[in-house]
Amino acid sequence: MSWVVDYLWMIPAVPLAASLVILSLSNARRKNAAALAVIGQVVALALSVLAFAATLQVPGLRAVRNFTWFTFGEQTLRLGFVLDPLAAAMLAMITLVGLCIFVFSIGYMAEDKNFTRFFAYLSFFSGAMLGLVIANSLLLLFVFWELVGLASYLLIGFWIEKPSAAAAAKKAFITTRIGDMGFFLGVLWLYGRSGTLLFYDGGNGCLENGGLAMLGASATFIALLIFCGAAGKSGQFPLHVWLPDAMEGPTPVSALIHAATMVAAGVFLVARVYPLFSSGAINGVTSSLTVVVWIGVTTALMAALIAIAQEDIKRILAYSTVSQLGLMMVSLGVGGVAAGIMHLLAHGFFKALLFLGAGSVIHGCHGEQDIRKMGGLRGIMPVTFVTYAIGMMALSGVPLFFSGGWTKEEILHATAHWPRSHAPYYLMLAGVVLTALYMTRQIIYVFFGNRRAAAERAHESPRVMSMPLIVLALCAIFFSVVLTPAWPWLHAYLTGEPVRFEIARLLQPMLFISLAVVGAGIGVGIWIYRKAGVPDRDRPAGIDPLEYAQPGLFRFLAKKMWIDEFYDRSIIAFSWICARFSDWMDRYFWDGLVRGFGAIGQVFGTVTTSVDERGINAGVDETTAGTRGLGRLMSAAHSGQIQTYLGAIAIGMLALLLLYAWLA
Amino acid sequence: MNGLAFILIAIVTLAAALAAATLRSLMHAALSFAVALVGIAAFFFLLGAEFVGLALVFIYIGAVAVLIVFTILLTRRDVGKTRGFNWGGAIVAAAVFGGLIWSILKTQSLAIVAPHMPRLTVKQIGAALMTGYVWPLQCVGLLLTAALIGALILVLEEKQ
Amino acid sequence: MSKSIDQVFVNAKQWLLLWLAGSPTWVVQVVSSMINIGVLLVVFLTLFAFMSVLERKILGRMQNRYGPNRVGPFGLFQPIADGVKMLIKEDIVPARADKIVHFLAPILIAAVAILTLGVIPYGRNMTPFTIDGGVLFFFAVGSTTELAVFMAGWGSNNKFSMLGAMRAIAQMISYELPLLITVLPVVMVVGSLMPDRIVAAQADYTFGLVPRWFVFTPWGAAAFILFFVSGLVESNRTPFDVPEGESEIVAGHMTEYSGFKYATFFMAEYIGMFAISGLGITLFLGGWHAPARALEFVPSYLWFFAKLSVLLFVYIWLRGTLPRTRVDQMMNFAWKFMLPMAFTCIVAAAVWHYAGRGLRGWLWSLVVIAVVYTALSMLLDTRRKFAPRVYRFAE
Amino acid sequence: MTPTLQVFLIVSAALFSIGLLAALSRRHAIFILIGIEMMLAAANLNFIAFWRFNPPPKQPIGVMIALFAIAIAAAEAAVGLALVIAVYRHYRTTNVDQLDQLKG
Repeated sequence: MSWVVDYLWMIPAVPLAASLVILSLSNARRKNAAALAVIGQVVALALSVLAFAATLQVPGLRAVRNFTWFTFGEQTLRLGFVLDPLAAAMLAMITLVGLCIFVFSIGYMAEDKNFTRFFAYLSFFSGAMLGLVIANSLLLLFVFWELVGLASYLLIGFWIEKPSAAAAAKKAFITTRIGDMGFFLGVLWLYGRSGTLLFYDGGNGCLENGGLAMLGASATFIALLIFCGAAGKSGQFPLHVWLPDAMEGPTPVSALIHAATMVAAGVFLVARVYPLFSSGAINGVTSSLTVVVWIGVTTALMAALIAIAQEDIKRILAYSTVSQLGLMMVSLGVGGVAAGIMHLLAHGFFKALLFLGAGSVIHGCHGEQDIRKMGGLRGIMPVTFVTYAIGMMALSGVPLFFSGGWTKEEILHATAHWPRSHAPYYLMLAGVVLTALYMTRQIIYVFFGNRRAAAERAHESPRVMSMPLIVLALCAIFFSVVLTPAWPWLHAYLTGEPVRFEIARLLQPMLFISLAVVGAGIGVGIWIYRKAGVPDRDRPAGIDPLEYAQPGLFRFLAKKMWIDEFYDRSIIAFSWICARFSDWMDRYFWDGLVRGFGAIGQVFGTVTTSVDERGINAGVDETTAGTRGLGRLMSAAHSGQIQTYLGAIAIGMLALLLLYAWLA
Repeated sequence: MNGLAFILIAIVTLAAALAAATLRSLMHAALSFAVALVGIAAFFFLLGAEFVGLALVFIYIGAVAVLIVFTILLTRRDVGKTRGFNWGGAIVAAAVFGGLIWSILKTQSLAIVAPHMPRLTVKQIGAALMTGYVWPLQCVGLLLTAALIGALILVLEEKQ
Repeated sequence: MSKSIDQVFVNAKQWLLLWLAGSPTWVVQVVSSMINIGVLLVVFLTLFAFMSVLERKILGRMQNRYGPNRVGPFGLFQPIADGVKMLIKEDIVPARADKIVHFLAPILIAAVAILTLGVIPYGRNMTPFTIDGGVLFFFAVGSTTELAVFMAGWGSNNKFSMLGAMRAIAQMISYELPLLITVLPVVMVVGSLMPDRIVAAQADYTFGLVPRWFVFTPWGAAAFILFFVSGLVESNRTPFDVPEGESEIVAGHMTEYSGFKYATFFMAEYIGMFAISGLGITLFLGGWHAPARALEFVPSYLWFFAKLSVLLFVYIWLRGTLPRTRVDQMMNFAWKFMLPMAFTCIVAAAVWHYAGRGLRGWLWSLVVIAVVYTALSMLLDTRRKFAPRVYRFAE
Repeated sequence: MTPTLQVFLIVSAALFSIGLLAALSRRHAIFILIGIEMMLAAANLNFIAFWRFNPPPKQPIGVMIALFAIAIAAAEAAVGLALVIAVYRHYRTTNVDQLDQLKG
C-alpha cells in the first residue's frame, strides 16, 4: 500500500491549484469560486481518506518518498513526503474540518465583496497546512510552515479596511516570525550537525538513530530552537499574544486557524520531531521536554484565567484554544505524544464547532460579539444552541459522551505519571476546572437568561451554515468512540500497537476524578453566573458577577495580565529607543560628516571656478562657438523630410555602384 | 515570339509605371501601378516562374492595390492639395538610372541568353518551401502576423 | 462510339488546327487559344442569356406568377429583346465622374470574369488553358474583381456607388479567405494546383458505385458548403447581395451605369457565378466525372454542365427563398464562423489523409468537424445577433 | 531575337528608377509607398531574371527570394498604409513636406 505515498503530493496540490484558479477569477464569479474551493477540498478529503485507508492496512506504516531537490557541490538537498499514522490522521482531520468550514463560510461571507479572494486564501491556507503535514523534510515543512504563516497573515488581515485587522495581521505575522527565527536557526543547526533534513530516510534521517547519533548533546538546543517556532505558531506563553488578536479576521478564518490549520501546526511540529526532544531521555524525561511541559502549563493556566474575564465571544474561545494548546504541549512534554495528538484531533473538531457556532451567533446577532449584549438565544437559534452546547461539553471535557473528555483524561493520565514532578498534574486539574468554568459562563451569557440588546433582532442561520455545525457536532460526539480506554483504537493506531477491547478499563480512577473536576467547574460556573446579565441585589446588569466580587483581579485578567502592555513598555519601547537613536545618528552625526565633506568640496569648487573664469575659459569659448556653428550646419541637413533622406540614400547607392563599376 | 512578347510587356509595364509615378490623380496613379504590376507578373511568366507571377498578381492586385485605394479613399480630403512635384528627386532618379544602365551595359558577362531549363512546377516550389526554406517560411508567417496586428493597432480609432 | 462523342469537340479543334500545319508553333498556339476563347465566349454568353431568362421564369414560378412569356416560345427570346434594349439605351456618364475609370471598370470586371473561366476542365481533355497553378490563377485573377468594383464605385463619383463598392469589397475580401482556405484541403489531398489533376483524383468509385468525389468526405462536404456560401458572396448573390441592396443604396457600384455598361456588369456577375460554380464542381463534385460507373457512356462535358445547371438552380432557388442579410451579420458570420470552420476543414482533411483515407479517416474527420462545429455554435450564441444595427463597414 | 539577361536588367533598372522617382518627387505619402513597392518589384524581377539566366541550382533560390520578398513587401505595404492613415488622422495631412517634426 505504500505506493500511495507517491501520489501524496496531490493532497496539498489540489487546494493550492484551486486557490490559484480562484485568484484568477473575477469578483463577479462568486459561485464558481466557492464551488471550486469546496470541490478542491472535497477532492483533498477523498485523497486523504485513501491515504488513511492505506495506513490502516499496515499498522504503524511509515511510507517515505524522497527526491533530490538540487545539488550544490557534493551536497545534495533532498526533500520528501511521508505517510504515517500521524500524518494520515492529521490529513483526515484537517480536510474534514476544513470542508465544514468552507461550506460554512459560503453562508457567512455571502455579503462580502471580496468573496472570491476569501476562498482563494482559504484554499491556499488548507493546501499549505496539508503540505506541512505530509512533509518528510524539515526544510519542506519549514517552507509550508511559512506559507501557512503567510496565509494566516492574509486571512487575519482580510478586512484590510479595518485598521485593527491590519494591525492584528501584522502582529500575528511578526510574532510568529520571532518564533520562526528560532525555528530556522534550529533547522540550520540541525543541517550543520546531521547533514540531512529528511525525517525518515531509511535509517539515516535526522529523526532516526543514524541522524540522532550525529547530533548528540546539541539535540536539546536544536529541539528548543524548533520549539520556539512551535510556540510561536501555536501561541505558547511568551508568544501567545497574537492569537487573541487574530480574532479580527472573519470567524471561519478563526475557526480554521484555531481548529485545523495554524495552531495545530505547532503541536504537530513538536509531535513530528519528537525523537529530537526525547533523544537521550532518562525514563522519558529530557531538559527540552521539561521546558515544553512548563511552558505548556504556564500557557494553559494563564490563558484559562484570562478567558474567564473576556467579554468577546471569540476572544474567550481564542484563549481557550491557547490553554488547550498548552494542555497538548504538556501532554507531549510528559511523553503522552499519542494523547496530545488525540486531543489535537478532537480539539480540531469541537473547536471548529465552537468557532463556527460563535460565527453563527455573531451572524445571527448582526455582527455583535459582546456576550453581555446577547442572552436568551437558545430559543431563537436552537440548532446553534444544541451544537454549541455539545462543543462546550466537549471542550470542558465532560466524560463518557464527548471526545474532549476522553482525550483530557488521557492527557491527565499521562501527566500524572510524569516522574519529574506532580505539580503539572494538579495545575492541569485546575486548568480543567477553569475551562469548565469559563465555558459555562459563556454559554450562560449567550444562550440563557433574558434577551438583551443584540438578541432582539437575532435570527437562526441558514442551512448552509447550520449543516456544518451539525456535522462537526456529530464528529465531536462520535469521535469519542475510538478514544475510550475500553477500546483505545486511535491510541493504538497512532502508536502502531495492536488494539483490544476491555470494558473493564473504562472504570479507572481518572474517569471519576475528571468527572468530579468538570462537575465542580460547571457547578461553580452555574452558581456564579446564574444571574449573569440581570441586575442582582445591588449589582447593575452590565457588571460581571466576578467583576463585582473581585474588581481588581477581574481587571487584571480582563487586561490579559497586561502582557501586551508589558511588551509595549519593554521590547517595543526598547526598539523604539534604538530607532530614535539611529535616527539621531543619521540626522546629526553622519549627516554632519557628509556636510563637512560637502563644505570642503565647495571650497575647492570656488577656487577652481575662479581659475576657470580667468584662465581656461577664454580659450574654450572659441572652441564651443566653433562646435555650435558645426552643429548648426549638421542640423541643417536634418530637414526632417523623408524624401531628402531617401534621396541621400539613393545618391549614396549610386556612388557605391559607380565605385564598383569603376573598379570592376 | 519571345522577343515580341517581351517588347510588348516591357512597353506596357514601363508606361504604366511611369504613369503611376507621374499622374496627377492619385487614384489613376494607383490603378496604373496595378497595371505595372500585372506587367511584372507577365515578365515572371515569360521567365518561367508562373507561380511567382500568380502570387504577385494575387498579393499585389488582390491585396496591396486594394489597400492603397482604400487608403486613398480614407485620406481623400487631402488628395486635392498634393500638387507639388520635386524636380530634384527626378534628377536623382535619372542619375541613378543612368548609373545602373551604364554599369549594366559595361559588364559584358550579362549579355547571355537563357539556358534551357526544365519547367519549375509548383510541386517543386512547395517541396522547397517545406524542406529547405521552412524556417524562412515560418519567419515570414510570423512577420506577416506581426505586421497585420501592428497595422490594426495603428489604425484603431480611440473609442472614447 | 461514346468515346468519339465524348471527344468530338477536341477532335474538331484538332481538325481546325490541321489547316495551320507548317506554320510556326506560336501561331498555332495563338490560334488554338483564340478558338478556345471564342468557344468559351459563345457557350457562356448563351448560357448567360438562358440563365437570365430562366432565372426570371423560375423566380416567377416561385412567386406564383408567370415569368417572361411573351417574346418567342415560352419567352425564350426574352434575352435577345433585353440585349437590344440595353444596346439602344442611352449611355449616361455623370458629369463629375472620373471618365476613364468609369469607362474601364465594366471592361475590367467582364474581362476578369471571362479569364477565370479559362482554367476549368469542362470535359475529358477539355481544359481551355492548362496552367500548372490553375487554381491559383483562378483566384489571382478573380481577386482583381475587387479592384474593378472599386473603380466602378470611385469612378462614378456618387456616394451610393462608393458605399456599394466599399460594401462589396469588404465582403469580397472577408469571404475570399474562407473561399481560399476551403480550397486548400483539396489541394493538400491531391497534391497539385492543377484542375485536371484534381479532377483525375476524383475519378474512381468506391465499390464501383459511390464516386470518390471529395464532397462525399466529411471535410469535403463541409468545405463544399463553405465554398458555396463564399461563392454566393463573391458573386454578390442573394442573400448576400448587400452591395446592391436596392432598399438601401440604389444599385451599389452599378448605380451610375446604364445601357450596355450595365449589361456588362450584369453579365460579369453571372459569368463569375458560372466560374465559381465550375470551380466548385472541379474541386468537390468530381468535375466532369459521371456519378456512377454505369453512366460513363454519357459524354463528360454533359455531366459537367448537368452539375453546373444544378448548382445554378440552387443559386436561383436561394434567391427566391432567402431575404437579404445585414452587413454586420454577414461580416460576423465570415470572421467568426466561416474562417474557423475553413481551418477545421484543413485539419479534418489532414486527419482523413493520415488515418488512411478509409472508413476510419472518414469517421475521424467527421468527429473533428462535428466537435469544432458544436463548439463554435455554442461560442457565438446567435441570440446576440439581434442587437441594434451597427455600421462599421461603410463609414 | 530572344531577350538577354541585360535587357531584363535594363527594364528592371528602369522600373527601379521610376519607383525612385515616385518616391522622391511626389509629395503624397502614398506615392512614396507606391514607389517603394515598385522598387521592390524591380528587385524581384532581377532575382527571377538571374535565377532564370544562370545554370539551374538545386533549389530555386531566386524564386524563393522573390516569394519571400513579395510577402515582406505586402507586410510593409500594410504597415505603411496604416501609418499613412494614422498620420492623416493626427495631422490631417499626408503631404510629407509638412511632416517634418524631426527637423534638426
